[in-house]
Amino acid sequence: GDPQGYFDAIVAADQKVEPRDWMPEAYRKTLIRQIAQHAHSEIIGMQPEGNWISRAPSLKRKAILLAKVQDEAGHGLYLYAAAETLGISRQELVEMLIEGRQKYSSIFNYPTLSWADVGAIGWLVDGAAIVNQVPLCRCSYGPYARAMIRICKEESFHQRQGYEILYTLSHGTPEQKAMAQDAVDRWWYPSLAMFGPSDSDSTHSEQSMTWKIKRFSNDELRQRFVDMCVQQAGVLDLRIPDPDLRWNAERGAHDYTQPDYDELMQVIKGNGPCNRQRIEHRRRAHEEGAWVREAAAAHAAKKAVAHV
Amino acid sequence: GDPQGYFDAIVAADQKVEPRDWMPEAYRKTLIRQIAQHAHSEIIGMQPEGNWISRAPSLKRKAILLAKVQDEAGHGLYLYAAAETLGISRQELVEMLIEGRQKYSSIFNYPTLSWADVGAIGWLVDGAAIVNQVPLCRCSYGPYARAMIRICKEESFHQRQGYEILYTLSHGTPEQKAMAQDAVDRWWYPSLAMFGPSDSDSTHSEQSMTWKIKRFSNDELRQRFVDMCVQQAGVLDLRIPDPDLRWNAERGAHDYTQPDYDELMQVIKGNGPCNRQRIEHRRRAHEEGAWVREAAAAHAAKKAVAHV
Amino acid sequence: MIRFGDVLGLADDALIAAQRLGEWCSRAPEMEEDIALANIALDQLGAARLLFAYAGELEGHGRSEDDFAFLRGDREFRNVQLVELANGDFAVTMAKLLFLSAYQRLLYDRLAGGTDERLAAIAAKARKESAYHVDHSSRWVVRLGDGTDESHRRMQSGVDAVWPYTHELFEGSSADLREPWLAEIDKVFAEATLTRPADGWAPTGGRRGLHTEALSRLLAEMQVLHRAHPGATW
Amino acid sequence: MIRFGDVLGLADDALIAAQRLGEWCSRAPEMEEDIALANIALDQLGAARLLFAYAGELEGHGRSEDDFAFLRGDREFRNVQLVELANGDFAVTMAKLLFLSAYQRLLYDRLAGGTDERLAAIAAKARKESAYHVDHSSRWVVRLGDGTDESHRRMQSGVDAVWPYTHELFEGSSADLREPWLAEIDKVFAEATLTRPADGWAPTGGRRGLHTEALSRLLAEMQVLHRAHPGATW
Repeated sequence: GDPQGYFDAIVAADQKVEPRDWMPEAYRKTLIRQIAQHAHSEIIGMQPEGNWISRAPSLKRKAILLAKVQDEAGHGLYLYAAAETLGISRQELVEMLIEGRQKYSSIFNYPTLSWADVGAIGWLVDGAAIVNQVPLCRCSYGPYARAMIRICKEESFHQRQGYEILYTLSHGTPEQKAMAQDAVDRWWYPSLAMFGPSDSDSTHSEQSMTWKIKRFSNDELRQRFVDMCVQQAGVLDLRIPDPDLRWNAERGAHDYTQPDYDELMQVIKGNGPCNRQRIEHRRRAHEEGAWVREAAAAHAAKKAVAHV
Repeated sequence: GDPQGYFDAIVAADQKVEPRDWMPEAYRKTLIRQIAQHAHSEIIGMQPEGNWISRAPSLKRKAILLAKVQDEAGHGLYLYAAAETLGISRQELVEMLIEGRQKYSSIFNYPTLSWADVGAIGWLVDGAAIVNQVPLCRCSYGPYARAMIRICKEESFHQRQGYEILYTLSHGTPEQKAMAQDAVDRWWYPSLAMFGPSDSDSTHSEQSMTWKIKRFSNDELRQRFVDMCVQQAGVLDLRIPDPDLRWNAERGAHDYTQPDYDELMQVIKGNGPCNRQRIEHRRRAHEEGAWVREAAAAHAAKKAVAHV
Repeated sequence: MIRFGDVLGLADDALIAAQRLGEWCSRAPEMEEDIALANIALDQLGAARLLFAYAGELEGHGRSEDDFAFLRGDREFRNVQLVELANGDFAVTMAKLLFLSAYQRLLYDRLAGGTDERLAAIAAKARKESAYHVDHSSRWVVRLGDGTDESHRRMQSGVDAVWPYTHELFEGSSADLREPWLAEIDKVFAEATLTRPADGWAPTGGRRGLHTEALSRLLAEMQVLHRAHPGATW
Repeated sequence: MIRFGDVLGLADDALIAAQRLGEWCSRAPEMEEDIALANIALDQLGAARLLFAYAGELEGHGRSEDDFAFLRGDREFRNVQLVELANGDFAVTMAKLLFLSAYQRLLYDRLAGGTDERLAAIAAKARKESAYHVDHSSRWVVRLGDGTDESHRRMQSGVDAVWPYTHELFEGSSADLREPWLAEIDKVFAEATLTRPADGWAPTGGRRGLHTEALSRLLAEMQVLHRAHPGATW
């Protein structure tokens, strides 16, 4: 048969491409890059929130936060497994992360300065991630789509927990409310930037749309996110730090100030506040664990020999 | 001449033996052991108080504590220098400390659990040290006697600072007063034990007396310390944790409960609460600094060659 | 007759163990292990919360789990010193976890069959979790002990460093648990080609509020935010 | 015209530097260095106290040195991020100290000749201390840079890691100090056989209260005791 024709037909019919199927090399590479970046983001994303596990202000919040960060490790594992179906090993991917040859979401290069940041990450960052990821549940590549279904379910749980943290703070003492507002002030624009450059400057997008890896443009998704947040910010009684934010009845959507894309480019290039710290932390954990992984392999080999 | 006769005459006349003078081998060995133990105590003694530098409750107290711990390092250096006049190097001594072949004062094997412990160490531990050390200013070995004069002056300054810490606490909030009493409760008996076993069980003592390295028995010094503390405890408004402590008019001294010498022997044998921690800390600092010392030596060698 | 202080001691053991395990988060040698350690930390934290609630009732002064966790100083904590020791490397952490969880399993087993119904219910849940903790840590102790030369050296040295602190687990009413505990540990050591350290130094005091210098630092970090906002809700 | 915020920034630089240097206590590579680092920490602490006192007067709300040190959160601290970075190894610490103290000396030199008499007096004292700090740290940077292969590697890597954080020192009114500062640093680097890192990433925010994740942890430890006893005298 004609493999390209078969592949095109599968994609056009909104059916799933599976690991055993033929696929264009560029499709495979695009998916590897995207899934790996997503997996790396989950793993690096453990750090900013993990920073507050030891200081969580109640035992209930400590348990919720521990469970959340644990979920992120789990998401990382599903996604590395999904990437592995495309013929690359987790070890290769982890090395590419540590050597800076693959990216992770730039949002995790900002520091968590207070407990309210844990709330803001849940509400805004997980919220933006969901808006980005829900369409991926219908992605043309089967293993990725299925991983996303599971992940999105947990992410929306995390988003609600973040929202609850902020709600409690904004309805608490004046100091707590100020802490919450400060966190929203710092995380708002970086969250908007999570959707990537504006459509006019975005690369990769058109081909990904055709392949049904991507289904909406960066700006469409960003708009959806802004509209969702405005409503929730009202209930939270927190101010979105954008003086030009207002309802545009004509468009049926909110006008808003774009994030600073020059800053985004700087962070992507490695010059965010925490890029070096995050990678160094990951590298150190990896290197300090090497003797443990070697021991496990050596032990397994001994047992395998013993069983022969 | 008759070197032994000359040595005996010098000692009998309360004059000083100097490094260039002949001295009996046992005298030299006794002094090395005692001075080294004293030097090690200063160096290890930096740890329990150093534990509170980062948490000192006011900037003034932080400065005083930093200066005090710095003084201890200085005392360590004078004393290693005094020991070096007896023909042993600092490096050898430090290795003997780290390998557990030489001792340091057992008092530093107790933990500092609160800020008040810094006060109690100043008042009781430095107080006991002074009672022990003032007679050493007249020790027959010149370099040791001179080092002790300088050290005793600083120690009495430290003792007063510790006393002031406790005074402020005991006249502060109820929580502060409780903290001070708790510290005195924990440090009292270990401080009494600093004077060593009771005279009936003490080794080395008689010969050291003859050599005028030691001038008073353990029990005499301990009694002097108890009598001094009782008076000061009254002003401090803190209770010495000994229900049998009372003035004995006949003896013209206080009767008191002896410290638990079995416990002291356990601590000396290495089984105090912090023996392993203290040595491990010292060993780690020494090992982690090795590359720095090597670099300094290599650099100095390069410069020396360049100057030839 | 279960006393308030006994329940508090168990709760504190579990809380401080959870706090130390939580420090591993994003630092474990493998991603699977990040998940496992968080899981065990969550189990310990869950047990601590149930035990604090019960301790509060026994005490009858209305103290909540957060009052116990965040508003006591180190001299008021009743955990054994074993759980407050620094994590050290992965071998030290696994030695600590094996020793603690083997003890907890035996203790919870006994309490689950005891006459205090409230405590029996908590213990019945916790002992299943402890069985998993024992299983997980003993597998690692075996892998590391019988792995490479380097891992064997580290595992033996971790066991040696932690061993003295295990004696405190068996003070008082749990003294008779040491026999079955040793049997369990010896089995693991045999498979792991490790040598059981000689008994000797036996540091103690935790159950009376006498801790190592590590605990007040751990609490400074754990309590900082809660204490900075007195009376606030989170 | 000296503003409250400027003085506070200098005070915070000195305080946080002192706190980090104090962590070396009993951990230095040589006993002489234990003494030297404590000495420098004491100098920084002393300057911080004088500056806090003056800041308190400028502000006019009656805040004491301890109010400034112990009762502000990290978002209210105005130090550059350089001083809050973890100590790292001895090379990193010496790189930080050289960069900071060369800046402080230039700044205090200027302030000592300035019109604000109060600040001139503080700076006149502090600049002598800074000269010693520069001397001490540059000697070490030279020894380590031009010592063994290992020490050269560590010293260059320490310089590389810390360099980006030096840009923040020269924001605003101290911008023109960078030229003479670079001249001083280049001289040291030349003797130390070190390569000056390329300028590029320039993290910032400290002077506006935006810090690294390290500062709130440092403060948690530094402030724990003071905050636990509101209103107490020490």
